[in-house]
Amino acid sequence: ACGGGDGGGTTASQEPTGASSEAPKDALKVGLAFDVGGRGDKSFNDAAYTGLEKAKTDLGAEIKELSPSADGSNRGDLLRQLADAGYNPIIGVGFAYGEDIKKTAEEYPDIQFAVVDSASNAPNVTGLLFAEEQGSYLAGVAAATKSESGHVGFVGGVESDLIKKFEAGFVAGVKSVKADAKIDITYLTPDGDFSGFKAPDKGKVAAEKMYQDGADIVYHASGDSGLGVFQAAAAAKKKAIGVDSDQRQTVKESDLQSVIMTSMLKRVDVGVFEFVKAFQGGAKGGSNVTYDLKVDGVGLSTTGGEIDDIKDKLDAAKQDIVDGKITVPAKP
Amino acid sequence: MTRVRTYHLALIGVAGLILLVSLVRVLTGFDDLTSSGTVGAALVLAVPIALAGLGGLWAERAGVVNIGLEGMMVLGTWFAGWAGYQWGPMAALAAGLLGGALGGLLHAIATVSFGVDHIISGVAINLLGPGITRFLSEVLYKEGTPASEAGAGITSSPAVRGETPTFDLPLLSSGPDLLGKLESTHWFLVADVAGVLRGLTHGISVLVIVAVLLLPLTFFVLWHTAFGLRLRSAGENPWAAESLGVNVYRIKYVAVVLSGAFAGLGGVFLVFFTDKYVEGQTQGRGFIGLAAMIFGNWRPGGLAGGSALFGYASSLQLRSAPAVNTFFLFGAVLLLVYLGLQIRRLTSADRPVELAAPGPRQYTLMGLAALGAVFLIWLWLTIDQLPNDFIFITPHVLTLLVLLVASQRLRMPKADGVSYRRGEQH
Amino acid sequence: MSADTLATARPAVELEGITKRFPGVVANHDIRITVQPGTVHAIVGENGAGKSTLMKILYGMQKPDEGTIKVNGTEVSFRTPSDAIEVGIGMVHQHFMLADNFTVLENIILGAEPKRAGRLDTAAARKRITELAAAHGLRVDPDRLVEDLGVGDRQRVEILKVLYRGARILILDEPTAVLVPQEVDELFQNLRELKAEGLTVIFISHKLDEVLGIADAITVIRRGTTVASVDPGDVTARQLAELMVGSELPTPETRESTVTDTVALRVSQLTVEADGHHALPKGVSVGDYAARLRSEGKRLLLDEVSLQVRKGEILGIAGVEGNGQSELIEAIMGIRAAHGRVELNGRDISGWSTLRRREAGIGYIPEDRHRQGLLLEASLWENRVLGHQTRKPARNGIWVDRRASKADTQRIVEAYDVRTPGVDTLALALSGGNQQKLIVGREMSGEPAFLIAAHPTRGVDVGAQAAIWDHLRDARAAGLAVLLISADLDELIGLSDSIQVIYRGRLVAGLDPREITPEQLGGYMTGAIAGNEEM
Amino acid sequence: MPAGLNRALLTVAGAAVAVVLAIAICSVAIVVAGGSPFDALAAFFDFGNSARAESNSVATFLNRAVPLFIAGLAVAVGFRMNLFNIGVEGQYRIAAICAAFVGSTFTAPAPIQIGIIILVAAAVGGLYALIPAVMKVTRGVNEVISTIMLNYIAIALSAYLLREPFAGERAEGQLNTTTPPLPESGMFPDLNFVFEWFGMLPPTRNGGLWGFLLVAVALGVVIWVVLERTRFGFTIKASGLNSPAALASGVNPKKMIIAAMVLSGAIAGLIGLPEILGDRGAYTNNFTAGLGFLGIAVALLGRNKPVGIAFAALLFAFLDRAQGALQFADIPASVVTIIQGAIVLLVVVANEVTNRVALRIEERRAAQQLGRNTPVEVAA
Ligand SMILES: Nc1ncnc2c1ncn2[C@@H]1O[C@H](COP(=O)(O)OP(=O)(O)OP(=O)(O)O)[C@@H](O)[C@H]1O
Ligand SMILES: Nc1ncnc2c1ncn2[C@@H]1O[C@H](COP(=O)(O)OP(=O)(O)OP(=O)(O)O)[C@@H](O)[C@H]1O
Ligand SMILES: [Mg+2]
Ligand SMILES: [Mg+2]
Repeated sequence: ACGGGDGGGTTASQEPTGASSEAPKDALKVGLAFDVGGRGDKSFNDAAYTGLEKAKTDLGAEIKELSPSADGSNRGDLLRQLADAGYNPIIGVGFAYGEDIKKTAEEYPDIQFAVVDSASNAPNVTGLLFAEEQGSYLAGVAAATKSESGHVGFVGGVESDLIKKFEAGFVAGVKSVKADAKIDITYLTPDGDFSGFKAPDKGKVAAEKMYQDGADIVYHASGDSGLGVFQAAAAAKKKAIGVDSDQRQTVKESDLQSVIMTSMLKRVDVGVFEFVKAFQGGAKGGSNVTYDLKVDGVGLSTTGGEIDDIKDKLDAAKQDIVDGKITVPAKP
Repeated sequence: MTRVRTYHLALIGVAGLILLVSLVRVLTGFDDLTSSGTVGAALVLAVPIALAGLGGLWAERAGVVNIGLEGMMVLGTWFAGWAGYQWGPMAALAAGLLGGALGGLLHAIATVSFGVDHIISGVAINLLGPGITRFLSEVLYKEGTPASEAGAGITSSPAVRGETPTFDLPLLSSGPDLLGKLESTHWFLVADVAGVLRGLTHGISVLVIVAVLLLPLTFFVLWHTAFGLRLRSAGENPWAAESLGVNVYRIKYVAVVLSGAFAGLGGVFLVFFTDKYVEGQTQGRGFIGLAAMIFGNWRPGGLAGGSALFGYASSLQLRSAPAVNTFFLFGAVLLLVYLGLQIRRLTSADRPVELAAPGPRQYTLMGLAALGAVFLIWLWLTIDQLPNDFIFITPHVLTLLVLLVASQRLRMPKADGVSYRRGEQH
Repeated sequence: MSADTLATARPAVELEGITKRFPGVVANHDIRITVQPGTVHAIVGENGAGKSTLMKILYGMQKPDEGTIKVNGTEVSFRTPSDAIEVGIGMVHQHFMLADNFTVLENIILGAEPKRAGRLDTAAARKRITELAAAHGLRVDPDRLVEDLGVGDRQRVEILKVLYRGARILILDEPTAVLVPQEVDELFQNLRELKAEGLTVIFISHKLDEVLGIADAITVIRRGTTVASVDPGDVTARQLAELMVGSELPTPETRESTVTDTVALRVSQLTVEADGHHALPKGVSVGDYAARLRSEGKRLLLDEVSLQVRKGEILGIAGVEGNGQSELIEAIMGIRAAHGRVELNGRDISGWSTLRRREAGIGYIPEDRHRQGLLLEASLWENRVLGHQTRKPARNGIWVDRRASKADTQRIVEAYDVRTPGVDTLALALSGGNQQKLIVGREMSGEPAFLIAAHPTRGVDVGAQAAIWDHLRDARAAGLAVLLISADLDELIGLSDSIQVIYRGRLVAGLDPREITPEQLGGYMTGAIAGNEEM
Repeated sequence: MPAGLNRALLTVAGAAVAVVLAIAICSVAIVVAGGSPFDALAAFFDFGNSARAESNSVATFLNRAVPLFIAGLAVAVGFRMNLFNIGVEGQYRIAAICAAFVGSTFTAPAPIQIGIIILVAAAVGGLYALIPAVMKVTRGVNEVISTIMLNYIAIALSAYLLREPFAGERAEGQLNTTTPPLPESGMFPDLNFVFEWFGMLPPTRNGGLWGFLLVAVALGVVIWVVLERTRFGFTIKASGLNSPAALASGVNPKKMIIAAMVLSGAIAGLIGLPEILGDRGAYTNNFTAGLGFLGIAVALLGRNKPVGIAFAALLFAFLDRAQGALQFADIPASVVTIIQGAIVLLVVVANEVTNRVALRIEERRAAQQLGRNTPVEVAA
């Protein structure tokens, strides 16, 4: 059950209370637990942190963020430690928190939780979902329109369902423009081996092959491995599409910036901030908030102006999706 | 004389292999099997493995088992990234070497001076490497630091400044690119040889050249210099070396520190290839390098073979997953060749006595080979694309298969892993 | 050279007041020895008397706690062997110090490598080694791997190593322990030549007649200290022995024959291939198969060996090491795959596992106690269990019966006079002789029907030696069949009821120990005397 | 036995010194990082400031120790025989997914359900370990290489199984791939009541303190008995200490390699169960990985003996638990890994030193009792 728009439910008069009674009732203490990699990954953990920081400056929240151990075995414990320390609300970043949030939420019914990339599974849990397939669809449209060879590529980091959403949307987008387009798809590691997000060398080799075979635009959803995709693009003097944040801005190397035609934005920061704001307004969990094209929770970046010329086409595609004329598949 | 013979055999083997691959390529139409792109990528993927393996080789030839290569490699990547973004590639190279060497030094202190079990020390270094680098990143790359402004995050360094030069074979691999032209003809055998040669000579980074040269250099130093003789003696019988006035401790220290430096160099290579340090980018290559070294019977040539095999399979898997299917055909052909040889041997008149009457074991083997060939051909005909999960493990499965088939006359240095103490005989 | 002229005046080596303590043991205590240049100086003493330690001190491998060393009149202080090598001292160790996987050449030049333009100059080294070998009559092939060499060859490599470094003072620590008389003669001939060239030799041996034959001067060490310096002309072997141990030298004399008619062990056509075991072709007999292998020039480690040992008999196998003895015993034990047949008390046991053979009553005293006989880092009682883990008293169902094992170990310790603080002591804390006694005791327990005794007294001192001999004789009298393999020919002749000579994997002669001398035996062993080829 | 006691005391003292040194080294790092080592130390012992936080922390700590302990046992069984089973990592992964799947396909009374799951896990782990064992025995393939390769293969294989044949239903919007959930009878009862014995608040969560702890303890005892008291254990020890001697004494090395490897793999198969039976109720794609490698460190730190491994596992778990607390104190959590690495290294160095001292003492004792240390008076 996807809730739409700004998940502000009915305002409840009852104020949220932390587990620890020491916390003053009006203080806003927001806890956030990152996914493996933690803060400073220049990717979606950092995006979440941006939202958290905004909550601090704009809403005056007291914030605490924790990173899990390298094997991610202590996700649940981090949530409990935040809860025990009186933080409310608490946000888990990444679908891997789904199960842990559910359990913790049952143990701490007075605390509000949110989980990024996973659906709500308890009355006090808000699911912050992103329609990656929709954003990827636009990326596909952009790629297909811009491609001269009619051959594009997709590099996925880990062959998990999350990344497959990107693939599905992208493929649908490309096909919507050029039904006969050739799309190369490569994943770097199997599901469960998350090293595919940290393997720029593999990303480079995979993308190199696509460019050699005539692809001229490659879209990646592979975390740090995308760096290799950009390098392959730069070497082949072709283009790539970034992911999650506006990589033309976050990537510092100027030669790589110029190959990033656009990036598929996933506004985790918006999701986090809006959730905290809604919480302050008294919102309760139990439902999902989907950040899709309608609310600009996903979209394409325009830095560099390389897709300005096809803006109309992209807008039209976006409108069709928002209107429900096109349903983008979430599975390949 | 025997060396000449093995060398010839190796050449014949390579030629036969190319012929076979070429045949399979023409039969299946997967040009990527021998394309210059595949070979080039294979080279690049093989180099860090070979460097880690070289690290293992140096240490184990001197009698110290080094399972900590992975940790040393991690140190190499971090220091290369850290120095590289500030002072350019040369500094990255120096720092990476030093980082790895530091890991090696730690290993040497523990194993040589304190006589700690080599495996334990290596395991500890594998814990320490990632721990220390993560810690350093958390301190030096955290938000607000200059590094962070330059593009660092906790999981990555800023990009290395400056370019590492690359190299092409004039005429053949660049400019007119004659090899490239030959390759695109897709002629049987000709295109394959051209592809392999072009892959080995086109757009090669200097570091690849350095790394590749290190293999013969290692062979020369270890087998043709006095220092090498002493080093190997420390791995074969340190007490004998000691009794002849060789300073075994010093030799072992040098070897293990160098071993770390080689692993570090492997790390530097990874950093250069992707332009920056990325946490976790070594991806277990230290272990794979160790495996390649054992695979290669503690010798540089064998190590090169092991890492090449692994690099090639990884390259093919990343570049052209469907081509992996051709390995079924390839395996079937090999099995048929084996069967043919066996049958010829059995029917020939002047067979050696001990093979005179094949036992049930031999018949079973031949039966299995025939069955296997049929099964593989069936797989090849019916499967059009393996699930990705199986494609990912191509290099690993291939390594296991080669090990199973190849004769196992591995000989490790006799005193490898033995904790040696001066004045205490075995 | 002035050093040479000086050397005639001054002693080559003077050791004064050397004391060396190991934890709990004083290995050397106030040792004084003067070695004149150009002589062969023998040092004798019991096991553990401290001879090797003293020599290691002289060679810079160990540091003395007290005392001074003078070489050619100058006081020296060695930190490492290289310091000793520098002043012209070379040492051949009691246990070979060779890297098996290296060639002879590599072993010789290690540490003193000739170089040209940074490379090993193997050509120059080969030339030099060939010259040296020719000059001293030490035949070796520089390019062979040491692991393929027999003990005699290895000994020569060791001596060449020393000569290659230009040593003027040679230390030979028990060089003859593994050699047959002919090889010993050859070695002594070499030593005399070296002496004639003005070199000084320090020579250690347990074999007193050898010592008397070669030495110009003798120093006796007992329990770490010098007891006497004597002239070989003035003493007999017995007197020397008395000086060493304070008791008379025991000899392995068998008393009346106890041989019965019952065959305990019968071995027929035992054949071991050199390049890996192959299954016997169907319908081909071992004899035909071996003949075919021979005709193809294939090497056989064991070539149709047939023998039988009767109850109450000790059958001695004589042979230079490396002629198939190890293969023979390993094949009988089932450790090594072989063609042919092994019968124990009439039952064919060829297909049995080692464990089953042991359970059926084969005892095994291995040649190398550290390699095959003991768990050095385990306690004595656990070593008692080893090899008996499936039998009483060690076994109790799936459990190891600790109490019974300990009790039985205590029995062995008492019966065999194993000097140990207790049965929980780790085996490595025992001296070699005591370790050997424990092994003998273990292998004799459980009343074996047949015992393989390989070098049962190797490196064991005279006292322990006599005790082990007594135990073997007693067991024989009680009906035990023994296959005895020994490099000590006196022992072999003294203990055996009959002797077989093994040469290049074949039994070449059956001899009567009552009628043979060690010299004759050595002749058969080296192939100098042709055998009477299987009786 | 005084000699043994002596040695044990020395070992403990050495280990204590090593831990202190490791902490000192990390303190330096923390100071360099601008933190206070005292804060860090406090964080390690800061189990939270409410009763609930405390019991949660204790549960976390013990729950972490359980799989580490089992992993250490698995590795140790191989290491005792000088078999380097680097493949524990792959073995437990394959075993976990198979056991979770099989457990979800039927419903039986709890003891049977759980018993079958445990059996399946052990069998699958043992079978997976059989591969390198057979390769070693028949073809002489070095187990280090084969187990490293099989680890990667296990990862891919389990990814495939999880996606295709073993995939379970998923809720809308859930991106985790999991096997079908275990029935209620497949969940191991928790030990939360134990907290009351100590006057603590039991954790509110289900499965707060994993009941599998009891299985682990029992397993430890069984392994100890097997290794130290049985004939099988004796042959393993003998093969590890001196394989030629073991061979000569009738131990079949091939059988032993297979037996030890399979036993090691069977134990490895259980590593994933505490998490599955105590917490997740299924195998998911974010199943805790890397325990096999940590197990190597734990086993070596515990000197391949069950009691030592228990201590090592508790120590590692204690340090791991502090990851959150350290971050609350604004200290990089990676110091935990550094301390772990440093402790492993320093403890073995200390072991080495104390071992030598102990050996010397034993030799002296032996020599004294034999009266060998007095040179005889001799009349020359
Ligand atoms: N490294 C050592 N550590 C401790 N004790 C030692 C060491 N080396 C020798 N010893 C002790 O010194 C004594 C003398 O040993 P050494 O090897 O010199 O005897 P040996 O006279 O050469 O005996 P053998 O005739 O058996 O060769 C030994 O009994 C032993 O107790
Ligand atoms: N390297 C060593 N380290 C420690 N102790 C040693 C060493 N070598 C010898 N010993 C000690 O010396 C004693 C016996 O030594 P040694 O081996 O010289 O006896 P042995 O009778 O000469 O036996 P073998 O003939 O086997 O050499 C034992 O107490 C042993 O612990
Ligand atoms: Mg000795
Ligand atoms: Mg000696």
